[in-house]
Amino acid sequence: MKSSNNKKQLLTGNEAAAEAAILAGCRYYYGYPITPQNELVNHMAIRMPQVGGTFLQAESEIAAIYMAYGSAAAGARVMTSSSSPGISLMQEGISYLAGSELPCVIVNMQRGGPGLGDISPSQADYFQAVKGGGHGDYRTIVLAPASVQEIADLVYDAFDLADRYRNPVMLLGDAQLGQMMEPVELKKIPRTQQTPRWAVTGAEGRARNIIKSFYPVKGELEAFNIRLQRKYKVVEQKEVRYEEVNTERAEIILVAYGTCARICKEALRRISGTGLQIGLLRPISLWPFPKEPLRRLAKKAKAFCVVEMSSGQMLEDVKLAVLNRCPVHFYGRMGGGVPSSKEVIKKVLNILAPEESTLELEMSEISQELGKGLYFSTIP
Amino acid sequence: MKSSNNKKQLLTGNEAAAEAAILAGCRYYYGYPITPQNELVNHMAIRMPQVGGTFLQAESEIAAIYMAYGSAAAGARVMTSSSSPGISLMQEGISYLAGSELPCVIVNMQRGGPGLGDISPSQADYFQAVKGGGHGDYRTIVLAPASVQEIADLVYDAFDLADRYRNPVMLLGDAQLGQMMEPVELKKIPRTQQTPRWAVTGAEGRARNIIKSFYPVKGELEAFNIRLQRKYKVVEQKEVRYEEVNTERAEIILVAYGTCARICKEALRRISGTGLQIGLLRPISLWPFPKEPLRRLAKKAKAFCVVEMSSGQMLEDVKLAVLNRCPVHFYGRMGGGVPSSKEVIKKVLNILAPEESTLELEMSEISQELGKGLYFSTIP
Amino acid sequence: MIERMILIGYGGQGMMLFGRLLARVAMLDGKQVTFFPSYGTEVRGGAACYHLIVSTEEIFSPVVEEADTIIVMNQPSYLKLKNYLMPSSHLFLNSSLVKEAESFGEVKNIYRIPATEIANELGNVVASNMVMMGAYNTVKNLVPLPLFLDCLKSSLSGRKAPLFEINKLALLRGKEYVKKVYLKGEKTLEVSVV
Amino acid sequence: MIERMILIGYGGQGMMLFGRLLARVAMLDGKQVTFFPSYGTEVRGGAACYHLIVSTEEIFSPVVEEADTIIVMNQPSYLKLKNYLMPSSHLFLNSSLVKEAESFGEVKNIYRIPATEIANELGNVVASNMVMMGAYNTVKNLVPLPLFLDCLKSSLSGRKAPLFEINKLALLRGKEYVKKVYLKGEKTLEVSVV
Amino acid sequence: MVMVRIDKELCKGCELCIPFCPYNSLNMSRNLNEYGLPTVYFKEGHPCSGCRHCAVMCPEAAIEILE
Amino acid sequence: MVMVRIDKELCKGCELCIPFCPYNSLNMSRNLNEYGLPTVYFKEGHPCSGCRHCAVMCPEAAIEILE
Amino acid sequence: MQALYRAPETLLRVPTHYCPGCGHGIVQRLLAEIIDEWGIRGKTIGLAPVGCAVLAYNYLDIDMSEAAHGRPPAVATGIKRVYPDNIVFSYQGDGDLAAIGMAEIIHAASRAENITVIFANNAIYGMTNGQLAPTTLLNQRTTTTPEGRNPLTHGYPLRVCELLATLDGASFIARTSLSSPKNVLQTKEAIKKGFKTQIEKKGFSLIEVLSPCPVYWRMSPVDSLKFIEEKMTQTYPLGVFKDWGKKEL
Amino acid sequence: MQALYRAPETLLRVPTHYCPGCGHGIVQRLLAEIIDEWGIRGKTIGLAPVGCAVLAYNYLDIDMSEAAHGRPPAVATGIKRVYPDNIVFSYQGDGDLAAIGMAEIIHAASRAENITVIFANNAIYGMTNGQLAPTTLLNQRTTTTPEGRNPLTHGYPLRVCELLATLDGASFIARTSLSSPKNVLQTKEAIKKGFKTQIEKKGFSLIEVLSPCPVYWRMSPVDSLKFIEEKMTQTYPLGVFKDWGKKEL
Ligand SMILES: Cc1ncc(C[n+]2csc(CCOP(=O)(O)OP(=O)(O)O)c2C)c(N)n1
Ligand SMILES: Cc1ncc(C[n+]2csc(CCOP(=O)(O)OP(=O)(O)O)c2C)c(N)n1
Ligand code: SF4
Ligand code: SF4
Ligand code: SF4
Ligand code: SF4
Ligand code: SF4
Ligand code: SF4
Ligand SMILES: [Mg+2]
Ligand SMILES: [Mg+2]
Repeated sequence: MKSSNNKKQLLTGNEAAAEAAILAGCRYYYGYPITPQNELVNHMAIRMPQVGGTFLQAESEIAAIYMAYGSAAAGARVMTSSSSPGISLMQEGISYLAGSELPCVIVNMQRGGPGLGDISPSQADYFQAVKGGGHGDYRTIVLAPASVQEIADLVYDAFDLADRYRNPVMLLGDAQLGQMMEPVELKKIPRTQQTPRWAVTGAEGRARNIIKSFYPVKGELEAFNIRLQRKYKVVEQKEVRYEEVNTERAEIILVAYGTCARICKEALRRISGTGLQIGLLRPISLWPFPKEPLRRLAKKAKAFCVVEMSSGQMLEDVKLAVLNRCPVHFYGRMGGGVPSSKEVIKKVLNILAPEESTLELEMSEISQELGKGLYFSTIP
Repeated sequence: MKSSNNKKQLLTGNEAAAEAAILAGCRYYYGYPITPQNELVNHMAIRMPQVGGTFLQAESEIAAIYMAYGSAAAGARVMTSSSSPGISLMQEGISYLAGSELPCVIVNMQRGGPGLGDISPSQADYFQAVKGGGHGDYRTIVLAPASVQEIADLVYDAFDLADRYRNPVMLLGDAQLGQMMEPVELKKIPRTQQTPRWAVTGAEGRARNIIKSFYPVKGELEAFNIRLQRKYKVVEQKEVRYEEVNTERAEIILVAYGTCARICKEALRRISGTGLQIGLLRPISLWPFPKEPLRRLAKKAKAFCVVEMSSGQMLEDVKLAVLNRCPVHFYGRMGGGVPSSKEVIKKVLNILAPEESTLELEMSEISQELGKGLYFSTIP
Repeated sequence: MIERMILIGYGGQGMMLFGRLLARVAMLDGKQVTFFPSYGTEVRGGAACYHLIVSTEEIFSPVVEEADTIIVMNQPSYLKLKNYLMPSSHLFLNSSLVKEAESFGEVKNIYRIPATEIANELGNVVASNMVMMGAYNTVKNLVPLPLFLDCLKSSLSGRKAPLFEINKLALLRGKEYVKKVYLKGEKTLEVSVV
Repeated sequence: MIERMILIGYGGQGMMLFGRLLARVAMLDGKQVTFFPSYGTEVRGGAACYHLIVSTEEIFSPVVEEADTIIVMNQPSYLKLKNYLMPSSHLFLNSSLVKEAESFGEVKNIYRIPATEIANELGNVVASNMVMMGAYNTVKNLVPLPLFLDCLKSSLSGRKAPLFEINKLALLRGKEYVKKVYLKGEKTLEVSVV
Repeated sequence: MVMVRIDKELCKGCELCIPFCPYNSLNMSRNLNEYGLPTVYFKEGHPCSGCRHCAVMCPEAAIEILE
Repeated sequence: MVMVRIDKELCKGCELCIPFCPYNSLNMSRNLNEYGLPTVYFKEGHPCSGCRHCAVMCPEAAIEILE
Repeated sequence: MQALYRAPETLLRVPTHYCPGCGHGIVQRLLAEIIDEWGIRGKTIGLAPVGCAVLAYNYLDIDMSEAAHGRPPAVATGIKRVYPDNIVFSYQGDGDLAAIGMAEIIHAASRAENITVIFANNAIYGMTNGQLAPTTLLNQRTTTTPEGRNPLTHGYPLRVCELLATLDGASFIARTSLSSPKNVLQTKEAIKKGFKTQIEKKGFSLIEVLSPCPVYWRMSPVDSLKFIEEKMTQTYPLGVFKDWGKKEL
Repeated sequence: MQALYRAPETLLRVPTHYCPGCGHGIVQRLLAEIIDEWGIRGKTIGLAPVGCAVLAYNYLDIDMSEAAHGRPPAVATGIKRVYPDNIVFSYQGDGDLAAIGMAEIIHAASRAENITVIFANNAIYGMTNGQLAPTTLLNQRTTTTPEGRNPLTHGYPLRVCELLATLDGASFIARTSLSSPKNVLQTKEAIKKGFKTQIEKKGFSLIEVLSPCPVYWRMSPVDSLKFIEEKMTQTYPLGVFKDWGKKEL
């Protein structure tokens, strides 16, 4: 038994998220089963009673997010989790959390969509998470881990961010990250929750507190929105996270998060020694998005290539950051398709061969293969 | 009594939407009350029984969207409507409609958010509507009327688009458009619904039909997604709608939709004769977005200025279309604030005075005024 | 010509009806028109505020930024009107309920109509809106009165039909009052052409 | 070294347990490891497929694109393995259930283990997974057997403790079988170092 | 002696207090408060048993009863 | 004569048909179908009244009863 | 002079936004009275719904939270699980509780969630201008049933107390009305019993209050009370539908 | 030879995805039998839920639609309003119907929506690996109640028939089981009665079927039937809870 792995546990991403939440002082968890995040619910059911916390299986995702709203209003560290369809049902609640400035950690282990779709991994909820699938001008801090260890680390941090900014924080994983087992070390310091002064606790000996998002007096809602936007500016300045791999001399820079980023790293390893100069920028915070690093890299790179398990969602943020400074290519798989490192390499070689068109969404060749000859029923 | 107004009715935008739907052959309406779209629900309650149609007040927005799903699956023209928080609750359902390729018209009369917010006009659900607030890689066709007459015309067209592409279509209005009364002429030809061959009607004398979005066999979901993306490409090629005003010689081009576009037109009228060359591009389809016209205009204009009742959402699509070819400015009001034509003119003059920074989101001065001295509570 | 109006009062004071009616009559009279409510809130009981624009040209912004006419029905509403005033604005106050606390600077055309009292005397407090209509249209001559009365009549159908006479009376009383107190035999003003 | 494995079988055949156990033992043995299920569907009853990577270096992609080892437990699963094959792959088939319909081209290392029959003989059909483990580890020597048995024992606690012996036995039978039929006294293969 | 005080700024003239007074001691005034709503008043000199019916019914808590 | 046919490819060996046979005429075989599941068989020569209990209980509709 | 009746201190002295004669004002006043009488201002946490009572926190001087339309029971659960010894109540209308929030109320009750729900049933959607509620009476006209509620299209009036009383987790379920001083005082007693249920950790309590909405009933406030007595109680009989206390006596 | 029993034609001859001994297979077969016997394949429209029965449309040769988790009653309503003369049924699990879909089922029933609901109660979430359902028995172990269901934390078993029977719009409400051939045949009769209710336009019908999930009950299929007879029917007694037909006789 080698010592380096001594403190490690072999956990699924879902279990690691649960353990990290407990470490971060979260003692309230409300959730509803949905594959591929069931291990999170199931694990919380076992662990919360052990640590004196509350596990409650809600009657729906809507109930879960509003139970979380309640515990957040009461000043407690609280978490909920789901996967794509369930997260769609939480959109009103997330907008309410943002509108009431309540801290809350929400985990989305994305699966293939739209609709019922499938349970295989996907990154097609990027827009929903990052642009805001709910109503109104709000922002959710979105963190995208790429390993089980990072799930643990980011869930822990998510609670701090949520409290610091009184804002919901989403951990955006996928079916693969949620269900994959890897060794994890829970290395951070256990925390206990301090009840903030704005919480509803019973107004014993003090002026009452009110938690609300309703601003019916003309001008108040706009003033509140301005305050929110200022807060978001601060987050954008302070909380950007990303990883760079071999970007120093890279001609082509891959941009990918989560599972896709790992596959890109595999691609980098495969071509190391070939003389090809390929780098990777891995956004860890999807909102705030690492715009500045991309702009910096755009000055020297030849091209970017965004790799996603979607039709090209983060692609838009990359383009917005890079603007016209550099061509931005795309390689995507959809609906449960996971790109392989070979496909990524093929795409990169393709970019280096100059006959290609730039800047437009390009469907993966494999995908085109799959889609070939499909009956296109809908246009008369 | 002048003849030109002879055939006109004085209707609210909400009522006009209802009347146009009936004209388009819609005989099924499911809805749930919420200000500022109550007149639509109330009007349907009166009119549907008169035309032999079904009006049903659902128990919630979720039930409403799934009742609509049912009638769509049965092959009927069907509509539902709500305003921001209610539309958030429909996100799962909209993803299911897109995933099952069901035609359905959804009206969102946007109000101030996030959370409960207020009932005043807003355009802060743009991301939700255009990028997809639900899960997965789907698209909703989004139409943005700017007058009560246009509400009637676009609702009528929305049904055709929904049927043609077997896809949900959203009409994105706001509190002002929904509640405003203007003269309307219902000039299009009344339609009756033809039951499409894919609908569930009882499989009398034919092979059964199945409506679903579940693709559990590996590869099928991806193939389906590719088919969807192809369909969306066709929509992007064929269904872009926009209006241009005075863009020929304009130095600065305003970009605005809906209520904001009308205010921009007012601003244009106010400065006409001053020698200032200002134009307006008004997107009518928000998805597909009029990228090409913007790119064309970017070649000769000095700058763009996006005007929205949001913190800058359509702004991103304008930037994505324009890229670096031309600076893109922004003037926005939030949370129920409606820009005035004077504010727009002031902003334009400001852009023409070169000391300003470009490309970054700029909060309106009035907004800054309002927000001044506000307690920024959340960052310890 | 363009007439940009703000109507503002307590929820129950019939300003919605007043505005809709005026808009409809103007439409039938061949004008362009926009009318919309700009409530403060989702809640009951607050002040209700309506923007009405009547024009011979296409109306772009339906929002009244500077009002040609403002009609104010009660005290809390009175406090909200200042943003819309121009020196040339015509201001109609329901003097039964509005206690003026400040001056209106350069605004010349102020008409104080005891609309609630007049309506009360007629035995229907809600008819105060028609008192104001009578006064307003007499001053600004926006719509032909016979057409207005036609529309008023058809809007009060069925159970409400008996209310027509009292509303008509209220309208005439408003007309008389404003003539007597403010116009004193002058010719009524022409609608300003902008 | 890196060992990239695919385990594939019917839901009830214990491949999940097998994979988790192997992953855990490899971790305790100081290796890097990733293990994940790649079900086809949200539904019951289909083939369950697991990707397991054990490596001395950091593992980037957890997805096995080309497998060093594939273990196939039944007929429907058998049909799904072709994508992962390389000429150098080691293929372990549960020959009790897999009726081979096609050849595997250049693949040399094919081990046909009647795992279900062997397990049935031991009186526990589910232990077929351990028969495969015995055969597999004998050939590829991925983990130290004593450590594996320790972990197996601790994973079968409480009510399940009595199952340890039968599982251990199944493992040994798998080992014996593969030695007898395939290795015939040869030294077992070294794990390939990539 | 029992005194009934009605807060004119809170009273909305709903009249819910009136029918339950055993002495019929409450009445609507024609005075309007600043919202334009009529308010209720205690008929000067009328009896009051302090039964509180009026206060119990008042949605605005506009009624105070003093002894 | 009544004959009971069991579709081996549909049968999942759940045994729900077995206990309700009044003649105890059904039994589990050790043969597995291609999923690796054991299946049920009709004991050759055993009586069958055609009571249909077995078919009524079968979740897979794997049983056919012929006369 | 000494006060025979004085508005409770917990009730803030500001004009409410309710229409004249609205029942919400009465119920809110009762809540404030109980909080004063029992001295529980410091440990009571209230939930305001989305509905005409949305601004309840403007009137009650206690810690309060908003809840989205239909979700007060879920939010209350989230609060109560953090402070099991506080008194947590939700205030809900019939649209809120019986339409969009039906799943949440049933499950809070079935979970025996130790909270008290004040359910103001006015058989209408007040806030959104008078549409059909699940509790609208047969033949009652609303903006969405202009010809009156027809069971063939719009279904039947939903009796919440009868429904919830079938659940094991529901401990105290009662229906009262605001139609007279006697009934108002009974409402107060029922709310007290609800709070007592909670304080003694006996599980879920709900008090349905038949409450006038004169504006959308299109009646005077006084006629509204008659409507409650003569019409509404026919469909919604007053009474206690479940009472843990009874079992114990 | 002539068939004493032959699988119905409406049941497609493909292996199901259900675990061995799962009750869903039995109920689906019964549906196919009725459709065959009555010759109503051409006018029947089914709703498949999200749950283990999600792929029901792979087995029944009729027009079918998917509905999102919990929403079959709403989707069925949308279909039925378009085709009032067709037979529209939804098939739902206990998670689907009694947890997330509680509002929809109550309102469909209260609206007297003329549809038939087949409610497969297996006291567990089968599809997502055996979590607590609203209908899980007290002390029953599930993945989310590893120590057994404790009413203090997880609430009480929810009796759907008893709940819905309080609603005026519900016309036929019955609970049956799959624990024996006799009970299976009674289930079939109850479903027929449900369809009859609908055909005669009498309003809402629901048949709750106590159905085994051997895998997540961690029992053999045969023991599962015993569990239904001995344990489940204690909490969920079989019977007819509401019957318009009775009134008429
Ligand atoms: C998700 C959502 N849907 C709808 C609304 C609009 N809405 C506000 S209050 C209300 C219903 C009010 O009725 P009720 O609950 O009976 O309360 P009341 O006003 O009658 O007291 C509705 C539908 C909303 N705010 N949010
Ligand atoms: C919105 C949403 N939430 C959760 C799920 C995950 N999910 C699928 S089936 C199911 C419950 C299954 O239980 P039940 O309805 O009892 O059916 P069973 O599988 O037991 O037959 C859940 C929670 C989902 N698909 N969608
Ligand atoms: S306290 Fe009783 S007697 Fe006195 S005014 Fe009020 S109702 Fe009348
Ligand atoms: S009950 Fe109260 S608000 Fe109503 S009239 Fe009497 S004092 Fe005024
Ligand atoms: S039909 Fe009856 S007797 Fe014949 S095998 Fe089946 S259960 Fe036994
Ligand atoms: S009931 Fe059917 S599936 Fe089960 S063992 Fe018998 S024949 Fe096989
Ligand atoms: S609308 Fe009805 S419920 Fe709402 S405040 Fe007015 S009277 Fe009360
Ligand atoms: S998990 Fe249970 S309900 Fe689902 S198929 Fe298996 S036995 Fe049936
Ligand atoms: Mg109500
Ligand atoms: Mg179930």
